[in-house]
Parts: sequence; structure tokens; C-alpha cells
Amino acid sequence: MGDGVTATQVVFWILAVVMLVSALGVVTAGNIVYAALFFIAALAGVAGIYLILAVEFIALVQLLIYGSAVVILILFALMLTRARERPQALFGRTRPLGIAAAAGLLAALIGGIVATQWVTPGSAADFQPIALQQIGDVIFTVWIVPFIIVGVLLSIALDGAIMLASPDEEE
Amino acid sequence: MPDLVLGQFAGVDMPDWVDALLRIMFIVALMTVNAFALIYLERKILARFQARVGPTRTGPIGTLQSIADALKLVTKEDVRPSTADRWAFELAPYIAFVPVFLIFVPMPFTETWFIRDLNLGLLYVFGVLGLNIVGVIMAGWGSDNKYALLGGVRAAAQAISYEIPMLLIVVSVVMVAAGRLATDGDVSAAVSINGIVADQTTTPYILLQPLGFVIFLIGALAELHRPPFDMPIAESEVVGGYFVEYSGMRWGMFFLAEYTALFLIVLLASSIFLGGWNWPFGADVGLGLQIVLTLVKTSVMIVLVISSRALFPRLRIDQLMSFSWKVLLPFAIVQVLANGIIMAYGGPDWVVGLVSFALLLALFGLVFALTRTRKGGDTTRTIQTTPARPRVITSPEVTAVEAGGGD
Amino acid sequence: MPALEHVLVVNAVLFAIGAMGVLTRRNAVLILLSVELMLNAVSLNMVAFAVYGHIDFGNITGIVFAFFIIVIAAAEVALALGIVVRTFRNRATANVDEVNLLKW
Amino acid sequence: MTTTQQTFEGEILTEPVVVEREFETVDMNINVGPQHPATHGVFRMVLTVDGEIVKDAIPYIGYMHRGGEKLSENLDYRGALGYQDRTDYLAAFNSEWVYCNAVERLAGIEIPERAEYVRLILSEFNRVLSHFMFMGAFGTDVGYFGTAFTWTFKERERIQDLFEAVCGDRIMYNYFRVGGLAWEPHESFVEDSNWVLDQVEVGIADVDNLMTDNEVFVARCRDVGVMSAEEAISYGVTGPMLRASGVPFDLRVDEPYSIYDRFYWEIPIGERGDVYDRYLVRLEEMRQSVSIIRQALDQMPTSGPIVAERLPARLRPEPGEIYMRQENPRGEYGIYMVSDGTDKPWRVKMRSPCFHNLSSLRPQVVNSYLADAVVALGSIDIVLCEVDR
Repeated sequence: MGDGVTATQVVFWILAVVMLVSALGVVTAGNIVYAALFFIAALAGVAGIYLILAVEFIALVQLLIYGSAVVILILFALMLTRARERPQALFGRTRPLGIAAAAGLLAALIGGIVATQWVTPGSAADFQPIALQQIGDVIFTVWIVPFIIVGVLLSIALDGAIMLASPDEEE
Repeated sequence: MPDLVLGQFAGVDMPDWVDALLRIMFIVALMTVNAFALIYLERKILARFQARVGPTRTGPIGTLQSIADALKLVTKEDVRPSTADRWAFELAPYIAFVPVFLIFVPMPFTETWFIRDLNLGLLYVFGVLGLNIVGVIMAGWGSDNKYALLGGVRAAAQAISYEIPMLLIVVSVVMVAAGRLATDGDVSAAVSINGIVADQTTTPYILLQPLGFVIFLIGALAELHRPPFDMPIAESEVVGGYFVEYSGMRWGMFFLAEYTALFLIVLLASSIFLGGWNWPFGADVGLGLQIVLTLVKTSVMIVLVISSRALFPRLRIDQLMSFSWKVLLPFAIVQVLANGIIMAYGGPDWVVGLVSFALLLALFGLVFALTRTRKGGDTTRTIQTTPARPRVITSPEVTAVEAGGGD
Repeated sequence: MPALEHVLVVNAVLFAIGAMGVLTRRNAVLILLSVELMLNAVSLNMVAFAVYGHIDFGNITGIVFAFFIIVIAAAEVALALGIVVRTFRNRATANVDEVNLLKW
Repeated sequence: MTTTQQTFEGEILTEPVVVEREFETVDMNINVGPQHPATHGVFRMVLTVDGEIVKDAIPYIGYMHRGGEKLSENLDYRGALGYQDRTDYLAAFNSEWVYCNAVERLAGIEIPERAEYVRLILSEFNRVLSHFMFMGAFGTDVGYFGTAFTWTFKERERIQDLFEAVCGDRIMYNYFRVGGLAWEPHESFVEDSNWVLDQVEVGIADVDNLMTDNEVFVARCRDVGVMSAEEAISYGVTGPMLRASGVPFDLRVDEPYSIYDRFYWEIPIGERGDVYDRYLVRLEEMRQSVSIIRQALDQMPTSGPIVAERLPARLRPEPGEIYMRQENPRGEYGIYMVSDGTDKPWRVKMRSPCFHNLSSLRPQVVNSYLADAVVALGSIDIVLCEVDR
């Protein structure tokens, strides 16, 4: 992609900042719908980073599956928030504690990342996009059993969701 | 004419960024012209159906009507309801519009004309199109209008329901393409739209997947909010749906998105089912005829979609949902399974086509049977008549009362 | 290509933000969103390792992992929302700290 | 958690509407009208919806109230005729006719036969016109994007052209007079009528082909707004709605007025009393009206007076009262009139069919889908000027 190393990095950082700001929006927004909308922006940012990493397949699956899932989420948020006239308190009492814990976690993670001596990957010239066919080969040979299990899990989850959400007959 | 190689827009060498800019301008120009043309076409076609003549005053036989409309929209005041949610309301048109704009990228107009030939073109189209609905929900929720909210919720439910059968059908098409390409070509082209089109030199996939074509068309009608699936914008129920509070250019953005999506989804359908730029009898027809073929196939389907607006009333939201989940989805799943089984056992193409056709007949039969039972009998006319029985009875007579009776 | 460390740092921040959401929010839907953020950070990490590891080791398991995570996340959303709706019906609240009885 | 819905005053329900509030999605109040595209005029109803399900509907009327009854009482017997055009403006001839008949019976005026025929022909034409209007508006309610509307308006236009040729006006005709007609219909009245009838028959077939067998149309109309015969009678519903519920009640037959006993036609009756039956009944009624008009055109005397002789300059009927009712396109249109011997009626009361038909809206709408509510309202075929008077 052209003379792209630095350009790609610039785009990466822009996407990262957008994504992180949106993620912050998700956890701090005072309105469930706003949080869901921010979440979509965060998702799009993640998908963009997938694209930077040249895994288009995962990026598109991310948009396709998460996109629909989040739309449903928004619908539920609408249903649940409209149920009340009074504004809801969206934060628990343990908010400062939670923020502190999250900050500690972040410090620990970044410390770990910085402290680790990463194996330097090959040069960018060696980099090859991963084709869909490769992913398919791996999924359907090495990971076929987990794949089937995921399929069964999905069916069960679907049934469970229908059962949970369906109205009771006798109530 | 955009070419595949970056930095060579229309065959002329240039820096990458100029090339990218030119491609974007190409999309914008195409989109605008397309929207103008489609609006005019829709008005004229509907007028024909409805015993009218349509626009006649602006320009020769009204051809400049869309431009006049656009001018009006641009100069119109942009009103935002005072109780509307500011950000959601103002951003919604763009969020609804940008995904549609992005779908242009992998669309093949001829063998070598497209913005970019994406390897995962089909997946890309659906992945991006799904985001369109976010803008619609934002508009519905942000307008702080009950009609808009209902319209937005309806649109979301509808889009999600009809995306699934459509995606399954796309999967079945990709399966067919991969099966065919595995013998004489590169399998990885099976998810690329241009790869699929290139494979249809002699056999348009509508012959191999007739059920797929029908389900895709129905799903497209639903995605595009076209009758009989236009509940989100139902005039007589929710007044106009999610964009009821919009005016001026923001409203225009929704319409631009709608007509662009109409063109693109139909172009997609004609690419993966009707063979896109291919002449169906295998001859290589050259660049000029290829674009004519693409546009002719697309136009025929556009007329089909537009005419549905004149000929069908609107379904109810629960009927729409149950049609998607109880009829289309099972049939799409069966189609995928059938393709898989046939291809796993090395069945030839014509078996795939035949099975799909049988499934299509089953679908029609089922729908026919369902609606007939609903009507309760084999005829819709359960009206009886009783012969009028002229009989003479005393007509109302004047009854005398005391003058000025009452108070 | 951005350096691996940079991707990892961004992911760590995303993960921490998600954790913060889980710990501070009380609405079940919002907690679900935060969990999804954390899942995203994890799958992004997997993909990053796979992409960089692929150059040297030729192993793309991480991408498969990310794929599985996304698919399961969809199921999780459906199921979690089912539970939220159920709770909402019985308790008329979507706040997790108000659902504090083991029976009703 | 169940709460009994507050019923508004004067409401008589067979059973109280119980709203199940199991899942606490809040019921939205949706205001449909008076400027909503689906309300056919200035009708307003407040729908309480739970998602897409209508839980309650409260209709509001009166936006078009002009006091037509009181105005008529302050005018000469003849002068009030114009107000009749302005009640049911889609069937103005029929309404004029009821008023004229009422005054004539009250004053004991016999009108010449030719005038009777012209009145009957024009009124039946007006019935066809009104039902065409229904088909168009109903098609729009069900979701045709204007096709039904333009197709039916094409036919309606032809009939209106005929009316214009006869009386010079297209909507507010004011052509009937107490004692006959205002003037002789134009010379080619019979030929024109026959030509219009030919066109209209094609138009009816067109509408039939467009809508009746359309699967989506049937899916939308079948079993929506069902009303049993008992319910219909208890709500005072008349006209095509009543007949759609299976009651063969048609004032033209059951209480023959004018010269209806000279023709043969059939009364269409529905089986289920749903919206689709109402549509079918009206469609068939249009055909029957065409048949009646054809018979009348054949029988009509070619010449003769059109106004009764020796009409007094000012009508002063003997003190008395009369209730004259006739079958309008929408049902039983009645005029109750009390004379105190002066030249103004002491009391005029209009019994408008739409008002009574509209009262049956709520039970049809409650617990149905929002979209069905719109269709059910459309199937009543209200004219708000007539409801509010």
C-alpha cells in the first residue's frame, strides 16, 4: 500500500483515539441510548484496527454480527428506559472504587506490556495479508470440533433466549 | 473510468491521493445523477401505473423535476424540534447515508470498472449496509416524536429480520460460486462480487439459484422499505416514519440514501444473479456493451421494484416478521443445506438448479396454501346476495302534534 | 504496520475502560455493553498476536479465536438480554444491585 | 398486574377492557388526527399503544361542528336545503333527497314521476361515487401508494362531470327542490348517463382486479375489525357495515321510499363482518347501483313536469312531525322534523349514519395492531362533516 508504513501508523493512532474516546463514552454516558451509540463507534474503531492489521474477514464479521446485535441492544435500551418517567441512576454507589480498580488494572497491564521483551516481528515487507481461505482451512480442519460446539451453543442460546423472553401462558 | 490499479484512475498515472479523490468524486457524481434519475423514473413509472402523467412542467417532459426538487430542499429551512435530542437528530442522516455511500466500492460496472475489487466484497456489502439502520434508529429516537420512534423501531426490526435470509442466500450463492470456481479458477474469488460475475459467462446464477433470487428480491424490498414492506415509512400509520421531523437537506440525505441503496442493492442482485456485465450466451462483448448490459439488467429490476410500489398494499408488522422468520428463513436454510449436500457428493450444476427450483415451487405453494386457508376457502368472494324483496309498508307519515310543543 | 506494543497498549486501555464500566455501572444493559468492550479488547489482542506471530511462526489461531469470540458474543447478547427482560418483568428494574433476592 | 381501563363517560361496553401490564413497556399515547393522513378529515383518536398493539382508543369528534341543525331551524324550509349538501358531502344528492322527502311528506306535496326518476338516478350515481371514494381512500389506508386512489378518482371524475352537466356543480349540487327539481336535466342526460355507466362498470372491474384478490390486501383485511350482527345492531350501525355483518337490512327494501319498489336488485351480505366483507359489500353495491340506474333509465318517462304544480310561495306545513329515513351510501340517514305551522321548522334533527357507525370503532380497534386500527377506521368510511354536522 504505497509508502504506507508511517501513514498506516497515523491512521492506526487516529482510529485508536476514536475508539478509546468512544469506549469512554460507553462507560460514562448518562443515557443508555448514547452509550449504545458510542459503543457502535467503538466497534467501528475496532473494526478499523482489524483492517489496519489486514484481517478484513474479522473486521467485516465484527461489523455484521456486532452491528445487528447492538441494534437489538438499542431497541431493548429504548424499551427499558422509556418505561420510567424519572431519569435512572445509571452508576452504582461503588463508582470511585470501580474507577480506582480499573486504573490499577490498567497500570498493571501496561506495566506488563512494557516490561515484557517482545519477539520483534519480521519487517513490514514480509507482512502478508491473511486470506479468507487460510482462515477457513484452519477453522474447518484444526478447529472443527470447537466450531461445531459453537454452532450447538448458538442454537441452545437462541432457544434459551426465546424461552426467557416469551410471555408466560398462565401469568 | 476507474481502473483496478491504484494510482491509475482512467489509465492515467497520478499520485495515490489524487486517484483516491477522483474515485470519491466519481462515486459522488454517480450517486447524485443516479438519485435524480431514479426519482424522476419512479415518479414517471408510478404515474403510468396510476393513470397520471407525472411531472411535465420542469424541463422537457419534466426531466429537470428532480433538480428543481433538490434546489428546493437545499434552500429549505432546516428545522430541529426543540425537544429533539440534538446530536442524535443532527447526525442521524449522515450515519444513515455514509454506509450506503460506502457500498459503491466493490460494485462492478464492467469487467474492469469498479472503485476497488474487494476480496470479501459480498461480506463487505452486508457488513456495511447493516450500519445504515443505526442512523435510522438515531433519527427515530432523536426526533422525540412517537411516530418517528415507531417508524425507527419498525425499521430496525425489519432490517434485522430480513438481513438473515438474505445473508443465508448470499452464502448459498457463494457456495455455488466456490463449487464452480474450484474446478476452473480461484476459489477465493467466490466472495468477491466481480469474481462471481466473471463466473456467469454462460450460466447466470438465477438458473442455479432461482429460490435465492426470489428470497433476495423480497429481502431487498424489505431492506429498501419498499411496498409491501414499507411499514417504517407508512404514511397512513406512522405519517412518514423515522424522518417525519426532518426537513430540508437532512431529509434529502435520507432520500439520497434510500435511492442510492435502491440502485446498489438492485445492482448487487443483478450482479450475483443475472450475470452483471455478462452477455448470457458467453460471448465477450467488450467494455462498452458490458456497461450497457449492467445498466439494462439493473434498470429492469429497478422497474420491477418500483412497480411493486404501485401494485401492493402494505403488510402488517407481525405478518412481515412471521413471513421472514417462519417462511423465508427456513427456506434459506434448506437452500444452504441442499447446496452443501449436493456439492459434497459432487452433484452437477443442473441438480443444484433443479433442487432450488423445486424449493421455489414449494415456497410458492406454501404461501399460496397459507393465504388460502386464511381466507377460509378456495375463493375470496364469500359475499352472498339476497334478492331485494320489494314490499309495501306504510311510509313514515306525518303525525300531528300540538304546535309549539315542548318548552 | 503499527508496532505490536502499541496495539497491545491500546487494547489494554480498552480493556481497562470496559472493566471500569462493569464496575461502575448498575444498569444490566450497560454492564453488558462494557463486557462487550472487554471482549473486543481481548479479541483484538488475539488478532494482533496472530497477525504479528503469523509473520514469524505462520500460526493464525488467534484469528480463529477472535472469530469464535465474536460469534459467542452475539449469542451472549441474545441470552443476556433474555435474562434482562425476564428480570425486568419480575422486578421492574434493570439495575443489577436491586436484584438482590435469591427468591421471589 | 392488571388494571381496569378507565372508561370514558357514557361508554357502554359489553365487558371492561382489561389491560395486561405484564411487561412494563410503557404504553404510549399516540394522537392520530385531526391532521393525520389516515383519519379522513378532522377526526381525532388517541390510541394507547403497547408497542404495536392498541390497548385503548378514545375518539374525539366535533371539530367540524357547525350547528347545521340549529341553522336549519332558523331558515325557511327551502332555504335549509343547502345545509344538507354540506353534511355528507360525498353523497350530497342522497342527503338532499332525504330532506326534500321529509319536507314534502310533511307538507303533503306529491312530486311528478319524472322528478322521482331523476332524483333516484342521481342518488344512485352518488352512491357509486361515494363508494369509489371509499375504495380509493381505503386503498390508501391499506397501503397502496395512490394507485387505488387515482384509479377510483378517474371514475369519480366521470360521474362528477355528469353531475356538473346536470346541475352546474361538482360537489355541492343543491339541485333537488322541495316539490321536484331545480331545472330540467340537460338534453343528453340519458345518453350521458349510459355512457358514464359503461365507463364506471369498467372502473369497478378495474378496482376489483386491483384489490380484491391481492394476497397482501386479503391478508390485511381478513378478520380485522370483526363485528357480529348483534354487536352491529346494538351499536346502531347501518348501511354497508351492517350488511357486512350479515344483516340484510336495506331501507330501500325494508321501508321502500320513492320508487324503489319498481326495480329488481340484490343486497350483498357479508359473512364474517370483517373489514374485507365491508369492502366486498361496497364493491357489490356499486354493481347493484349500476343495475338500478340502468333499469331506471329505461323506465324513465322522456317528458313531463319536473316540479309539482301549485307549490305555495312559502311553505307552511300543518303542525306535525315526521321522521324520514333513507338508505344513504353510509347507512341510514334520517331527518326528524317538527313543524309548528310557521314557515320555519320548529326542530330539525339529522340522524347521520357515520356518527353511529363511528361509535363502533373502539371495540374493533382495541387489542388489534396499530395498522389494523387504521384499516378498521378506514372501513367505516366516515365523513366527518356528517358526524359533526
